[in-house]
Amino acid sequence: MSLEDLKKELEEIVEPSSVHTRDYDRNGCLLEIRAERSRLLSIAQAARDAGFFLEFITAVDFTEGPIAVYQFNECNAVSRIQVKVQLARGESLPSIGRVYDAALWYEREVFDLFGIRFDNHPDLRRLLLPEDADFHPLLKEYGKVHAFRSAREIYVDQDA
Amino acid sequence: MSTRTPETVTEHTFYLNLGPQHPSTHGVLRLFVKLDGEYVMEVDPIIGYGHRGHEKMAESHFYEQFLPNTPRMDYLSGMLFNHAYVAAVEKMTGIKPPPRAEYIRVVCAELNRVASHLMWLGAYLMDLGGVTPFFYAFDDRENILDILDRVSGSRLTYNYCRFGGVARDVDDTFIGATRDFIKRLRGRWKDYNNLVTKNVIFIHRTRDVGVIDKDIALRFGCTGPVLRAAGVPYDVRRVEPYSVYSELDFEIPTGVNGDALDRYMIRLREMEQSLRIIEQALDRLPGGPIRTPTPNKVRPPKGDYYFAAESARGALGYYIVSDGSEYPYRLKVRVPSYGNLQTLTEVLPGTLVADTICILGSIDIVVPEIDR
Amino acid sequence: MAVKKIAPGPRVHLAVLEEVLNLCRANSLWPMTFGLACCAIEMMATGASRFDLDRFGAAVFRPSPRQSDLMIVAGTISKKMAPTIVTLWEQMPAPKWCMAMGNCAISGGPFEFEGQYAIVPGADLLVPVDVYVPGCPPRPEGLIQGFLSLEDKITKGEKRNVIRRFKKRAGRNR
Amino acid sequence: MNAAWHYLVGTLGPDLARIILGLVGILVLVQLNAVFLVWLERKVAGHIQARLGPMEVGPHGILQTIVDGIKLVSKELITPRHVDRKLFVLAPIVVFLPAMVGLVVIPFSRHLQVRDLNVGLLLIFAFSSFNVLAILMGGWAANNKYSLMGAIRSVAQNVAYEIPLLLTVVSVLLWSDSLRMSSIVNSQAQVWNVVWMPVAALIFMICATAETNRAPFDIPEAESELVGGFHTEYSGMRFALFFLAEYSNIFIEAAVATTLFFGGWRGPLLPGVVWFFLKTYALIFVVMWVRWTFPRLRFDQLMNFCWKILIPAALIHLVVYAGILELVK
Repeated sequence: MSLEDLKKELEEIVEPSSVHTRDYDRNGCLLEIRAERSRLLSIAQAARDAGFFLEFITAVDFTEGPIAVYQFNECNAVSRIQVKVQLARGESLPSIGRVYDAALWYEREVFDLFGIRFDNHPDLRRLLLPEDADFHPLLKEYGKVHAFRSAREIYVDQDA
Repeated sequence: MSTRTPETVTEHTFYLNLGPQHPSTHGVLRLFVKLDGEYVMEVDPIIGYGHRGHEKMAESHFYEQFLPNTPRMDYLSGMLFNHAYVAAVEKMTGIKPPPRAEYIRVVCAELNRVASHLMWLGAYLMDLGGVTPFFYAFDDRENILDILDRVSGSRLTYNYCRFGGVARDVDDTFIGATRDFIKRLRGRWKDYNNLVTKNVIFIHRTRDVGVIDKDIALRFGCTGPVLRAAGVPYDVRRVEPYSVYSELDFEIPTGVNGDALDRYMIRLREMEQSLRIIEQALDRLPGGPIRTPTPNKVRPPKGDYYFAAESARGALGYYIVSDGSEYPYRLKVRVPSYGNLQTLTEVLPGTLVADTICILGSIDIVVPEIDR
Repeated sequence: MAVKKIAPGPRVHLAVLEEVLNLCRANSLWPMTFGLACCAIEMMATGASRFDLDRFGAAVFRPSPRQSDLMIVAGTISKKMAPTIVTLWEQMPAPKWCMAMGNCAISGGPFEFEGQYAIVPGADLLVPVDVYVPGCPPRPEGLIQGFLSLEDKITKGEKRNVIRRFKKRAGRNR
Repeated sequence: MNAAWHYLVGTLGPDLARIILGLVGILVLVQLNAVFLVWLERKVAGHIQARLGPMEVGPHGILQTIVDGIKLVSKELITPRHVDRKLFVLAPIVVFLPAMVGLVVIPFSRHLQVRDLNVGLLLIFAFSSFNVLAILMGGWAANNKYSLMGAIRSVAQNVAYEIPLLLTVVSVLLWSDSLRMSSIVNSQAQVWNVVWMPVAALIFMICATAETNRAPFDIPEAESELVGGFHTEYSGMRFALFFLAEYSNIFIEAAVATTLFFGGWRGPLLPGVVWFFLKTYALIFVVMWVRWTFPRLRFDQLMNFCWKILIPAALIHLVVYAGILELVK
């Protein structure tokens, strides 16, 4: 199942306009998908069937709300896909722990550092910080950071 | 999966903390293990004891100021992390380092990979109870540390790469010492094989122990020797060649059934491949400058970038979101041991306590790398 | 936490006996295997063949705190790890010393920045530290010098550390 | 020396004098031997691992063990609150006693033997099983999960390895027809037992290593798995007693092996005592050499190795050897 087949399959799940091909030399990934949070589980299932593995899940905090970034890759060829989900402040995400076991810890870490809750995650507790910590450090309001921008300022070329 | 449903406790199971301070948890990892006698029923690795907040630090420091952090994440393959970070920023900003710098970086990175594997060999044998190989492995590793110390100034946390090249040039004594070291280490394979590989107790302790097959590796996102032991030849240097790896030829050793013995054999063969890479790189070392002039504060254009590299433990990646200023907006490090450690929750139930330590040692984790 | 009944100090204080005991304590410091981060690798390298700690009788790395009399805090102390360090310190039997190895254990080192939420800046906030070994990570020679200065501290002065200067080699122990 | 001996015999009578001198001799021997063995082990380990071992404390670190001992004496004895106090305090004492008693019957030379009992060998093995009892007491009393696991492992291991040990000893007794140690040594006048029974000697050495919890059988105090094994909770002099008992047990096992298989104090030129100590320390060196080269066996492999390989081998050896003896006698 090479990248093209997966791309066609993803275009059925998510409307084609939000699937952008990115130039590998500049951005390091071939395909970028701006998905809705409801589509996430089906995208993960499609990637899993195509034999991709989950590289990481993380989030980036913006003024409108965090963007969750999922990245999948294949073992035998360069075919890196990034899935970005724009969340409102305090919105939760469906957990893809059923599809990828690796997601369990990544989601716990994102919850720990960003405060994004994952519903029907079997064991959502803090991963890195001590259990009794009451703050989410990687949010931009916490501590001293250089800048707190909106997503549109950074993702200039696509419609954010 | 590590579900924590409190079911009725049968009388002979008890919880044991292979706690943060344990001789063979390679740092401060805590395995919360539920034991039935000697057999492990369920394991819940609790991490975070080595968390130092690297990613939060990146958001309030320049790109240059984050350089010393990179080797302190995985201090056993510090040069590899340093090289990957610098290559990532160079790709973002479009700076082209001179070919001599690229070759020097590859030589130092591969030397550091051999040092990391030697350190693993010593620590792993100590976990299995054999103390002497630790001292021989460290003896060889000290030679590498001398070579890298001569050129980068530090033994473990190398801050040697700069954006656009390397900090100091390499002289003949460095090249001579590296060639002598390669000859010496090649002579030592015989000792290691006699002492460890042909040791019947070692074979019995590691064959068919902690089998991680393709499916588990795919589900948990394992990379590096753990994945290659399952038979998948995935090595970022071969699949996505960066720096000058495309011009060097080397094989990717893979295993068959993914047990601890395969992971051991793979790491030995990988050391041999690294020596081959170093030799080729030294033969082709071009002259010329070692650094292209770069502005004091690098300002990569807006957008997000991902750069993948191969560290001693697997596929390492830097995901950097830049807002055009000299501070990274967000810097996420994709760390190989993260996925490798998670397989414990799947592989450990049903094994003996002695096997738990053996499997934990064979997947070769470094705790501050996982906790970042 | 098991509150330990602190026995009153020795009623009889024999200077000579105390000196002999200190001399023996200085020359057989058993450290506890307790590495947190990068400095742990340098501690192992000090125990390995080239910079052999065993020459000073100090390379018996005891795994359990009950049998060790020197705690080397080698690496970054995260807030999650702090209570464990204090428990380990209390589990160690009486004449015990602590060596803060590396900048992280001395003052938070390279990870001390404004807005740092995860680490304890310095081991002396948790346990009484006797010797500070600076470096990031300190070289094995630095750690051995830390050991020697701790030995001199235990025997209260270089001249009284008689055993180790058994051999009068010129130009040593300046 | 002679005058002092006669004065002692005069006042106390020959038998009592011999006992007192013997016991004093044993106490001195056990202490000196333990001190020497600990130093030897650290030096042998050092040189095997391409380093020097203790060097600073005295020439070549000879005083190192004495310094360690004095330091341990002056350490605080922690008795944690949740511990079973009586057993916790008793365990180190009980572990050290059998180490002394075993030396009573060992013939160091023709007439240098404290008491030549006619059940000498039986006494040694009877008391050497005390060791297991003490480890179990220590591990159980410490109320610590690691020491409990260490103690249970050591019971299973010692019980398992006692059987092949005794089976090989029986085949020696067939030749010497008596448990008396001196008669065993006399029976090897012409040829040492090891020449006759190399397999028995090998099995005996393996089981002796397992009996004294030495690597590759050091499962009870497996440092990399069970933190400190059964002596995790012990500090100060109590830990030192466990430490010294281990080395005394090694000395006894090696001494018994020399008497049974290597002809005790028999040797061509040198006096008996020198030969005896030479052979014993050679065996101890082999045990140390084995310790620093092999990784540790897993617990179930250890058990399978004993029950499925050693015991059948010892039994077969006994039957075969009894047959040969029948033809020879």
